[in-house]
Amino acid sequence: MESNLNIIIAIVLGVIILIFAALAIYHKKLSVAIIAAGAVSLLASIMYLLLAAPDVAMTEAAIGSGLSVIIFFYALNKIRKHHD
Amino acid sequence: MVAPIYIVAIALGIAFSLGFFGKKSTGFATGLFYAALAAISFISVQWFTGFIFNGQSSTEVFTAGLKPPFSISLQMGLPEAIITTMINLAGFMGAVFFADQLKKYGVHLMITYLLLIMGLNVIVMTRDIFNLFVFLEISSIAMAGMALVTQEKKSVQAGFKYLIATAIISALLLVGIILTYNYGESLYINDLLAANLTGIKAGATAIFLILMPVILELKPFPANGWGLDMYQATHPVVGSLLSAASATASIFVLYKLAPLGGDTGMQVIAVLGGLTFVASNLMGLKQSHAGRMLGYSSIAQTGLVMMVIGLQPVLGEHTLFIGFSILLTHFLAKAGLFWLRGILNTDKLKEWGKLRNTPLLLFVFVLFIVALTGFPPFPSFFGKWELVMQLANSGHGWWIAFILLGSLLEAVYLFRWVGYSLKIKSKEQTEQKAHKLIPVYLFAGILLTSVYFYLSHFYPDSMMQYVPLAFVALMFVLEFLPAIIKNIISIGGMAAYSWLLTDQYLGEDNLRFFFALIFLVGGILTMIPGFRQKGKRVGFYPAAVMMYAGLAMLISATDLLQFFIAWEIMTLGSYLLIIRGKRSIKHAFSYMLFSLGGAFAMLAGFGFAQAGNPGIGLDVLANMTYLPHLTAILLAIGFMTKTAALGLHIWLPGAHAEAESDVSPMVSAILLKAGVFGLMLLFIGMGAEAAGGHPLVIALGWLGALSALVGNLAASFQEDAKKLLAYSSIGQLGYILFAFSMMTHLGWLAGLTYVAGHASYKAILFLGIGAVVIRTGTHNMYQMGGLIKKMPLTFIGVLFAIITLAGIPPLAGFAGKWLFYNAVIMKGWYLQGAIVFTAGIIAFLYSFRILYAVFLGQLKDQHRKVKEAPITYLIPMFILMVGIMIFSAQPHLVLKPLGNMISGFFPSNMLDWNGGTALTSLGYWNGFQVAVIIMIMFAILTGWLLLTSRKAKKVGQFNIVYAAERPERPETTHMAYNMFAGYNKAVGFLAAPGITNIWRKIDAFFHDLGDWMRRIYSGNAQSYLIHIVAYTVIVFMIINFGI
Amino acid sequence: MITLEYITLGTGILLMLMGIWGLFTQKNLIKIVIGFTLVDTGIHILMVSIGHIKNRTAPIIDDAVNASEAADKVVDPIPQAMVLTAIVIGLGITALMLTFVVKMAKDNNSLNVSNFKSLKW
Amino acid sequence: MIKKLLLFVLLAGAGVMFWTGISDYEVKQDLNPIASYYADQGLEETGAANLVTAVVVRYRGLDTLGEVVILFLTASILGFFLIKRDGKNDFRESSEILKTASRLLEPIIILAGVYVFVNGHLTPGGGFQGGAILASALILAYLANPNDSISKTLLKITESFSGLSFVIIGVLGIILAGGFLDSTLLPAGSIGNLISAGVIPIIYLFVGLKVGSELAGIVTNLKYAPKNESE
Repeated sequence: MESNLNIIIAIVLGVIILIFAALAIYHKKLSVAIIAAGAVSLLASIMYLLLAAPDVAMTEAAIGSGLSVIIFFYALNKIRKHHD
Repeated sequence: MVAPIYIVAIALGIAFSLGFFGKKSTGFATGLFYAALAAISFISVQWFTGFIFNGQSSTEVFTAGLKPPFSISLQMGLPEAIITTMINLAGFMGAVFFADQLKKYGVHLMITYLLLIMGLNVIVMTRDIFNLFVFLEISSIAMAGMALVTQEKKSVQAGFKYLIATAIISALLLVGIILTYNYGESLYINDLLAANLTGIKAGATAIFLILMPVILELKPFPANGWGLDMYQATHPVVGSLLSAASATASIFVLYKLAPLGGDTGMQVIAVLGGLTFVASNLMGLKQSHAGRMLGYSSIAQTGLVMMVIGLQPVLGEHTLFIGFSILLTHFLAKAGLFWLRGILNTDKLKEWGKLRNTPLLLFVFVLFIVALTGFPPFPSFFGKWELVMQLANSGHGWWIAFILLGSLLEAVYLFRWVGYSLKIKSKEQTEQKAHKLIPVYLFAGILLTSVYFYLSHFYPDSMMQYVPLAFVALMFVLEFLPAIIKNIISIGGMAAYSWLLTDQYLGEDNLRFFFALIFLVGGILTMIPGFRQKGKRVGFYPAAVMMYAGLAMLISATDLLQFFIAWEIMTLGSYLLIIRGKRSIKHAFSYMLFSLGGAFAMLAGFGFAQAGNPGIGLDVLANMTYLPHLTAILLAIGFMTKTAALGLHIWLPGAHAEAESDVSPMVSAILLKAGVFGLMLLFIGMGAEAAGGHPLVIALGWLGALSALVGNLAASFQEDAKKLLAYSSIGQLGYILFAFSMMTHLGWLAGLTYVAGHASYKAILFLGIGAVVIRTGTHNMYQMGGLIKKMPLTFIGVLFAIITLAGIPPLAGFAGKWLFYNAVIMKGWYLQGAIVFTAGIIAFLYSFRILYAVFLGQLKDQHRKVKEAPITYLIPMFILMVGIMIFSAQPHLVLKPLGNMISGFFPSNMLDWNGGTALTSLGYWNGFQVAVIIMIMFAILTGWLLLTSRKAKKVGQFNIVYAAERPERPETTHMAYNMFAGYNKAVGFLAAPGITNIWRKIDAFFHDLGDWMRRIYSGNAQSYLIHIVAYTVIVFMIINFGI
Repeated sequence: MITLEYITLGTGILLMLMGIWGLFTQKNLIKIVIGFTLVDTGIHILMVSIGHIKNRTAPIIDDAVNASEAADKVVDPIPQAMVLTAIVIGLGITALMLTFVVKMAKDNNSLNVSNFKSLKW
Repeated sequence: MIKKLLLFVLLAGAGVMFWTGISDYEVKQDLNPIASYYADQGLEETGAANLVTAVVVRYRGLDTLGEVVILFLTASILGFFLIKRDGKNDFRESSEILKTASRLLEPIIILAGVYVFVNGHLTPGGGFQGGAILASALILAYLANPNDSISKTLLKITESFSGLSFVIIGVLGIILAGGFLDSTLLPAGSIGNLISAGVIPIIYLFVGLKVGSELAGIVTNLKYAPKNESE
């Protein structure tokens, strides 16, 4: 059944999301952590597709994993520059 | 009517358009910015007036052309109109104050500011919980942004903490919203209210997650470190917005949403609010930073209002009135205080003495503090009054205790601050920029105007009661006049009013007439020394008139509320009088704290007394049904803080001794009688004779006797002449308390005689010694001596008073004593009587000491040029002396009518009058005869002395006997120094300051506790986050699992 | 019976909790902001899950979903609309937080949250 | 370590709290009354085939306005830091490849963004998504030419103009239709067409422009963010 497939995908997505979240929290390198957080968003947007929410998926992908990550890197860059 | 949606449209439209303006056209942008604020203020004010004056009915704005729940709606009813008016007013005035910063930061700041105010307006009006979330975020973000205006490291940190704290709070709210949507199937508040989700556990949790973030927005203790940092480190205008605008809006949101939680929710809100109120005030005790202290106070006040909201099920229809009254005062006062902080530009409390250089600002500052601490006649007083009454009516005594404790703690740090600002001199001038002063004065003006509305609301028919208050206001207005003219006006006012009272009470109610006589005639006499003053004597007349106005209102009060208002006005006036003394700062502070503590005990007592009664007339004291014993104790404590009974007396010596020379007689001879008046009302209410065997009354008898003993003993060991007199007052008031506690005809008569006597001789003594202090420049008796030659008239007055005090025939004091011992014997209180008798003997010690040390003995070299007391001091002294003489010779003129009056309460008449002769079963006494006999004896003795002491030799100034002064401690060779060292060794422990130490320990305990508690505010943003989550989880656990 | 909604709800809540854990334990300011974005994402997943109805399609009326039977064919559009709003708000807050972090890092030359305690008590 | 343990207990408590919140959750079979009203009437009332858009732009239009305000606010607050900006930026000159690629990509991305937000009433997507895409085009331009940043004034004017227009359309709703932000002040038109759904496409156009310019503005401001140790 199609919904079974959905459930399996959802479980896998959920697990990966949590793994990436752990990475985002615990990875020592900030840039990796930021990318992991972006990945969480990206995977979440796939989950939104499963949940029949294409609008949300698009927004999350564009903003959560796109712009948000860019802004993080800009900020990181600022701080790094200063530390050098 | 302009639809409220235009508040949003105008604010947003202009905020967006501000973006068009670059750096060059800031002027125009500024104009537009102010126009927007003015326009939205106008809209809300228009609705407000519409509701109040035109009977406008509330309206709901539907966006998107659809009715809710299908679209978002905004509601504009009376509460919304009031709250948005407050927000917009604070916003507009804050912006006026902010003009400098607006110029510096340009459109960015204007946009942020405008959006902040707009966001707050919407969260008040919206009826949709998700919309609430969005606009809550707007205002939080804008507020965090405003922190950057100071551009200091600290304020950036504060802004960051605020930002992440509100972000996590909003996150919780969002969870609550989606869960509520799931179970309630709507986002429209009215639908959710109807749905009653608390029935199921998950629904209750959903509601919990909506209410908890709203509570967290109000910065409840202890999850509020982020808010405190914000108050401390940001620009004062931001503080004013946080405290006046943002908190006001959040409170309204809580009010709007609280019914969702049902009764459990209400209970939780009340408890959390009460906790915040008390804990924040406790932690405020140790604050030395003005901004942070205002933060603690703001949080406490919000906690109080939160508690009121939570007590809705108990308070019923009164909730709105109570909450609004407290909120209004908090709003006006806090905004004003934050702005003052901006004007003074200092956060060190002790530097607020700068205010002294601008009396009007100082006045406004004190006004704000006084209003904030709940003094009448300001709105928050009426709120607290009603709150206490309603809580008492529903039997919630513990809540009352909690509220009053919190209020007292708040008063401690606020009045300490007032003390600094009144006393600590500073040369620094404050900057006087009109745009900064206007908001402060405007808010002070609104506060004063609100008083009129409140009084006319409570007493639409008996505004006459408040004529004295109007007179006080007049004295404030007339401050610019020279002292002499103000003195004449004050005396004239008091004379006119006493004539009015005479007309009303003479023959009708002699008890009141008697006290009116003491208060007002005493008032007039003690005002006479004021003619000596040159210049304006700024601050004296309003304070003095305020005290006397309070006393006069006490007489004419017909119900508990009027009585309490009068009491507090009197307290405030006397505080302002006492603090005028050079070294009075800490004594006035201690006076204020004891007075407030007593007043709060009284307030609780009044609350209990009227519970179960149909009205609040003074007659409820006769019909106490709810906790009658506790009520009587509370009331007695309240009154006894003014009579300075043992245990509650420690404020008195300092306050009386350090006051100005002409203030001491006011606060000693007259003010103390207010407590006596109150006690009499209480005793009469308790059913005079029936109360005779009441344990409380017996205890008070003992207390009176002990006060007499300890007071007199302590007086004997003083080096400071005024302190000696002050301690003697404690003793004398002890007699009075004892006499009244006997609850017999004779006892009361003796008591009243003492009251009249103490009023007159203590006035003479303080005037006389005050004059000596003025002339010699010292309080210390060992630095005086031999002044009889320089100030003979003063000496006569003091001698006369001492004779009366010591109860030596022929003067009135003896009449008192005679009645007193008759009463004791008839009552059969021998043991107590013995103590009082001992105390009477001790009184001779200090009587002798003060006469000898000051006037007799060797004249000090430096006093060779001392002049007689000022004539303005001598006049009242001699008028009083004449009064005492008349009373001494013809006591029945006064005692008979008093006796008749007392007969109303004690029908068993044990005293008969036969012309001028008093008869009891124990003997008789005729004042005139006694006087004549004593005069003859005195003449004979004097003659004998003159004949026999011819050999006595005058000791010259440079006699060898006096040549051995120890230069390092010259006082040790003075006869009067440590005069009763022997007695001190023997019984001094009785007068040791043990009680003072107990109070000091209590004080230290609270300060330490507060200090310890505030350690949780570690300053770490992360721990603040943990606090927020922990607070939520713990409250959740307690509600659900009752841990 | 495990359904899609329970899985996504669980994921949402766990993600939130992990984010909160990050807020609690990480000392680095940037990490704290990351923790906040995780909490936010978790809530968004939770919200969308709550609006979901089994075996229904996205709330868009097109060839597959007729206007007249839309009410029986589509999932709840309201939570989705709310999430759209919430995502953008989250971005705004994240950007602002990062700005504060940058400023603080430059002022104190540190990213450790324990070093910003000049205000206390 | 004990602190961590306590924190973990706290976290578990939070978990219990959230779990209690969804403990009565049941897999739904039907829409709730409000949602089914939207599903039934949405197309008719707004002309938008995408019901999410219908909700976002019309039914919950005030929220949308609010969220636009939040980005605007963020951009403004970032402006506080720019009082003393030094004009320099921190990015090194980028490679020639990136420059060329961006010149090629930019118009396409911008077009894609515009497409997304003007079709928001028909297909998934709308103002926010389109705006975000637009913003990324601008950011790409920065990355490629750090020293040749797009005129800030233009961004600012776009931002203000689109915001103001949004509010004006809202107010026009009061005058011409049922209330603030009522999107029916223009005829709904035939469903499925680009020019349909009343003012929804117009509103989304402005939302898109505004979001795009604000996001770009935020990034620009971050770029010039605080330089000096102490002001």
